[in-house]
Amino acid sequence: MAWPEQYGGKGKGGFFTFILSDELQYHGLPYDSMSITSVGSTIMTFGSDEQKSEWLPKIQAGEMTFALGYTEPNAGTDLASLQTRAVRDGDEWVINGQKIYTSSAHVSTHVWLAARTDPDAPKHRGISTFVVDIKTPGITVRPLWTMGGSRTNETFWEDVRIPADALVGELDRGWYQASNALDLERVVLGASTSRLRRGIEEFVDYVKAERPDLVDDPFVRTSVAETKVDVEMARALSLTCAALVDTGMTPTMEGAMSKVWSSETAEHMYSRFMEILGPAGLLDRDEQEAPLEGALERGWLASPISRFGGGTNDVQRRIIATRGLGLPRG
Amino acid sequence: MAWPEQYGGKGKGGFFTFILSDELQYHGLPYDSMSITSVGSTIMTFGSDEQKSEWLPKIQAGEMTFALGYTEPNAGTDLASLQTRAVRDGDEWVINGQKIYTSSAHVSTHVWLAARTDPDAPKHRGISTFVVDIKTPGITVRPLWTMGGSRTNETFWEDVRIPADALVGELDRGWYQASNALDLERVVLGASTSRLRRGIEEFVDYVKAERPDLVDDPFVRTSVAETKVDVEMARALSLTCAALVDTGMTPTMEGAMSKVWSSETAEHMYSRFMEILGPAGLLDRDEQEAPLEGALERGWLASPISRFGGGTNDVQRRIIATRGLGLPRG
Amino acid sequence: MRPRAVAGNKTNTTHEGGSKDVDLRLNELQQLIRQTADDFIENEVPSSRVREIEASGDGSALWHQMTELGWPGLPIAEAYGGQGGALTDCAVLVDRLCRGAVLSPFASTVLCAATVQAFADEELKQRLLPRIVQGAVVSAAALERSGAVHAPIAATYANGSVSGEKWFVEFGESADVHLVLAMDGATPGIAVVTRDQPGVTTRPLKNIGAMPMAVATYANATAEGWIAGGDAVAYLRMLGAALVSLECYSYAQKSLDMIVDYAQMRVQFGRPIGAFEAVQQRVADMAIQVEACKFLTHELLWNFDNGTLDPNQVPVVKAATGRMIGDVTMWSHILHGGIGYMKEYDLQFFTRRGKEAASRWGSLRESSNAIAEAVLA
Amino acid sequence: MRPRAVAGNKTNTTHEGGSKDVDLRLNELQQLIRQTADDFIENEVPSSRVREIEASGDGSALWHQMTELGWPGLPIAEAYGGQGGALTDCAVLVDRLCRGAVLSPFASTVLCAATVQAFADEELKQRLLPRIVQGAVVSAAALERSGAVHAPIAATYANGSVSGEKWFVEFGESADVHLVLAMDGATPGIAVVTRDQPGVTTRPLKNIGAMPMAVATYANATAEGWIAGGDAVAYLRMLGAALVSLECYSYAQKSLDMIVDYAQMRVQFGRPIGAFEAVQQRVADMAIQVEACKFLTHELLWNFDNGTLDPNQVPVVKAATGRMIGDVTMWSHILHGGIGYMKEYDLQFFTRRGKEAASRWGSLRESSNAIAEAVLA
Repeated sequence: MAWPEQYGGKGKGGFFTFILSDELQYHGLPYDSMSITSVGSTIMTFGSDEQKSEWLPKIQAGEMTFALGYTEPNAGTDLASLQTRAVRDGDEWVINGQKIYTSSAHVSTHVWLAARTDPDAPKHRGISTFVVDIKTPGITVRPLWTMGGSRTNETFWEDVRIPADALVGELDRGWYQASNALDLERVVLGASTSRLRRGIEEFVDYVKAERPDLVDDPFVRTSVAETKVDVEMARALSLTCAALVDTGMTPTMEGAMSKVWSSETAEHMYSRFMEILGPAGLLDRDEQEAPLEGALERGWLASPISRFGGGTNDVQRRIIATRGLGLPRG
Repeated sequence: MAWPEQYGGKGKGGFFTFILSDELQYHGLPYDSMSITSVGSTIMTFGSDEQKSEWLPKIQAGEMTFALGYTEPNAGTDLASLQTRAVRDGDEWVINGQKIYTSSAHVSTHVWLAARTDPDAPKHRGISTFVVDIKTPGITVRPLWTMGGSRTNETFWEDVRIPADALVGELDRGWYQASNALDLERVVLGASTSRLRRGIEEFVDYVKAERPDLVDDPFVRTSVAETKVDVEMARALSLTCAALVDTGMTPTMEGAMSKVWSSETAEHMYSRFMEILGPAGLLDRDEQEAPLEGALERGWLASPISRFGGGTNDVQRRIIATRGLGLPRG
Repeated sequence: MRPRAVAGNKTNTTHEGGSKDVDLRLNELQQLIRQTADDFIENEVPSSRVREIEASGDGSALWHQMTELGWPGLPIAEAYGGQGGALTDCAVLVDRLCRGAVLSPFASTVLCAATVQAFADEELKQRLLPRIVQGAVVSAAALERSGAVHAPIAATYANGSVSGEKWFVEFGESADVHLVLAMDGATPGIAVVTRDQPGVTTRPLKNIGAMPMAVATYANATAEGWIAGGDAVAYLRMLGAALVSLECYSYAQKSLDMIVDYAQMRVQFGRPIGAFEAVQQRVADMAIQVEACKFLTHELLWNFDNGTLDPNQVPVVKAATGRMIGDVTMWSHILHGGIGYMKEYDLQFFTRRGKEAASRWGSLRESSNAIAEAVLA
Repeated sequence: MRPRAVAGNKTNTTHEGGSKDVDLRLNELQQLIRQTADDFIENEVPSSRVREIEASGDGSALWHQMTELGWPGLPIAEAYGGQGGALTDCAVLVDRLCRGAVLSPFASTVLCAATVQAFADEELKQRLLPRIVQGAVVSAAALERSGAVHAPIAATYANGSVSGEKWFVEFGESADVHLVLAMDGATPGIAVVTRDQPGVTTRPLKNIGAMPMAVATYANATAEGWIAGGDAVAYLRMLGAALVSLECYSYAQKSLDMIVDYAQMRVQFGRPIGAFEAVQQRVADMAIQVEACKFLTHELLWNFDNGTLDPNQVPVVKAATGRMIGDVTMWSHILHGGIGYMKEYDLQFFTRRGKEAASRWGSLRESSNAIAEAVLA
């Protein structure tokens, strides 16, 4: 754990977090990176002492888990146009609105909610962040099924009443806090390069065991080499981020680079491996004969999420060019 | 010749022009496509009867050849900001200004000049097109050498006096006429797919004769196959243009597609082939041992011209998206 | 119907052949086909019905409707009760069906009917083709376990019966007739096998694109005909690749059209997303590839129709479309964002079907190697 | 000086090794090297001098100046008169020289000195290393006619003399000493050969990057030393690839920096071109690749320094940088437009030098095949 020891962490640096998360993912173990890295770190930075001492140990222990409540039907990449309202009423906040792609809402204990607290302020201002128990009356969770077979949700918020101290950080400054969380989220998204590494290894093992005729195939050899280079570049970018986190910096540009490259590499890898196997690579994960239990088909169908999610890759490229390299904003 | 028979052509369609130009290029013969296709066609469309009957036969006979005088130091992709002035003085126009990348000015008989005739009009208006004899007093041609070893020029225009009837088409409408010529030029640029086709064949012949050890190399096989697909796609796009020209349409979108794809394919092809040969592929065209007499090194170094020239490829992509597919202008 | 034949070993560039006169514009018959197809799909095959058929795996009622429209007869000569359409005519229908995400054995029908028509003896044609016109589903059992198109054929044909196992047989469970690639001693050929007999068993194979596929086992199954010779086998394989290349193009075109429409409507940061240069660049890159593949796939079928086919061009077109389709459909997803990724949105049909089409009748691996073989020969 | 050794056959992923502690920040020594280099290049090697040296092919005066600054001694241990810098220290200087487009035998010096230091016997080290510190140019004669790094070695070593021919010898015509890869019977090794002797003849090979290269012929040339063993040969080849990968990164970084600067200044359509989204996307794609290669090249040298080298990582880094450099420099050209294509503008240096670096010490073809060999082993 990269958290300071006072909150139950081990005081290790970014490199350690990276390697831990990477190893857990490599072995297919869950690492609730969203809750721990993004939300946990934001609470650590912006939360009150009470919030920190109450929530952080629970997050650490896995008793509190979060779904991200940012996106709305008309506020996707353009997060700042969100419409969900939070109105103060005595000792409570009253929430009304709708969120979409609240991905783990059906399995989380809480929502990390961004809502508009000042409707008259300019877009980026007047947004605040709240921690909301998913079981609070007035929240309806409706499933949305994706092409990749995974479930996400729409959540409807109707006169949802939460206590005043559910507000995290400064009133109306939620967008800036969210940006911070997103920067961290990108590092985590980009850091999952062990999945890529493992993707190559498992495919190669499959080929050697089940399709030895392909080992000397020119297209296979070139594709595997190209993928290996892509994956090593992804590893380099995520380690660059980890090194920066280690020095106490937020790797805004490098996180964006890492997220773009590793998400696009994933798509290319699964696609290439499917192209190698032909019709066998098309088999549904439920078919007994599906190579690697359908990991290629599943991986490929899941690949768009990390390219358009967490801020689309083209927005990441803009961040790289403007915030990273100093080109003028368009 | 795709020109109507009355101007000395053979009345053949776009397909015929494509195939002729393609075959000539395949065999490395000169085909002065810029003069014949762009300038000739524009004169045919916008010129007066006198201009047509005087100039077209000479162009056809190769007695009149053109350098394009569009670009200026501060008007590259943004052609409409050109500053060179043409002022009417009695029966003459007086030209002052500076042009850059007037590529064949040192070997052409004339310049196809775009100059500002109304300084108060909005950018795109107030530009007119002239045919100027390169030997007119006041024109200075200064060589500029390129990375690829080829020569281009800066031309300086100081009180250059040309007759009133050097104006082609309507006064102040030159930008629109130039757009037409550029559309055609792109078709021609994109049409040079025989060079690509020949590029593969010559490389393969070289490998078979001089480097038989590479014939079964996985990287070589995959690279050659990929290049072949790229080149066939280039051929498809240029034939699509030719088919449209045949039906009397100007293939604005398709010409842009063809230009983008074939120019980028050229770079990839030369680059890949150099990567196959290693240090041998680096040898200067003057070295006796240079593979293919340095065609790879030369082709690669020359490849940027067609990517940023004739309207950069990213501008072409904008044309495809907006004029072709109807997306809103930004 | 125009003749279809494979040209000799014409390794020269195709545009020096007949394809220089290829014309992508639709003729009157083709315009009619297109209009009929679009009307039918709009009225009879809304995406709700596509979903139903995908869920149940049963498209027989739809095929019955398509038969009533006479579509199975399109590729079949008038002498056998068909309409004598060329492959380029059939291509119009394949294209519209793909854009509607319609799962039907029409392409399979074109493939099998064209092969039988070009290579079977008259007696077999007389017996089989009118059945197809009347709606019998016919499917090609052409692949081994590996899925490689050019793998050695393992099934055997002897004394009028077939034994062996075939994989990835499209519509193999519901088809009335299988065209089974088999070896008669050292001679390859195509056995015509009625599915509904004790010697034939099938089991389904679910896959990414939801096209019904099967593993078919033939245990001394009776063949009612035998089309001998490597030419017929090669033709079937090449036409299979050509048709599935066309499908890739059609799925990509639809996927491109969808993002072009959506980009004009979806507003972010106060502008339609299509007004952003970054989006325009991506869309342009998609469109360039789609346009090139449009020409290549149509040219290829045109050359089939005109007896000017260069066999070496087949893997080139297959690779071009196979390489393009995944890239284009994925970009459509990326630009759509969340909504395009939802199962209730139609985009996913084209993504899944397209990826499937890319791997059928020759993976990118096989095509790439075949191209290298030809170019470096 | 820190130890340099090749780790055993460590095929596992590198980040489980020592590289998890790799630190890209410059230490004090490195900051000093960087500042000294930048000052020197700014004052002594303006691009006009780079052009002169490129035209004349004679960089001896410049090398003399660099020697006076003590640079050849950077990779050499204090015991031999050097400064005992690590490869990661030398990398700082290589990087700055590349960004200045300076043609000098510094990288060649690092390569040869490090190899000699790691593998020669003490007597040879005592004799050779101090000469290098004093400015003797030393170059590796490692390649055959094909230019492939891993081709069988054709030159022979016997009884203290060398015979054979080597190609693409960097600074081969002006070098004082050649390290010639040769076979002593079945044992590969490195012969140390003084160039200025009757048995050695050279002729120049002009190339795209203008680095002075030569064909060198050894006819019973006297060798003053012999470093026996495949380990030394492997080390030389791997370190050659590592250093030239670093060069690729540096040329790319400079090419990227140039377009970032230019894009802020150049106005088209009333805005700096860097404000256009399309330009931003391209620049971002360049930067992503450059950044990844920065880490990979530095990590690789760091692993050389720390004895944690995974030999399988060498072709990976070589391929990553070799693939990236042409793409990045070409995009810099495209975004610059006409001005960047003129010979009088400096961008062309990085394009030509970069493409050259990409093909030295292992083409993309060789690297790709080596990676496949390792991964599929």
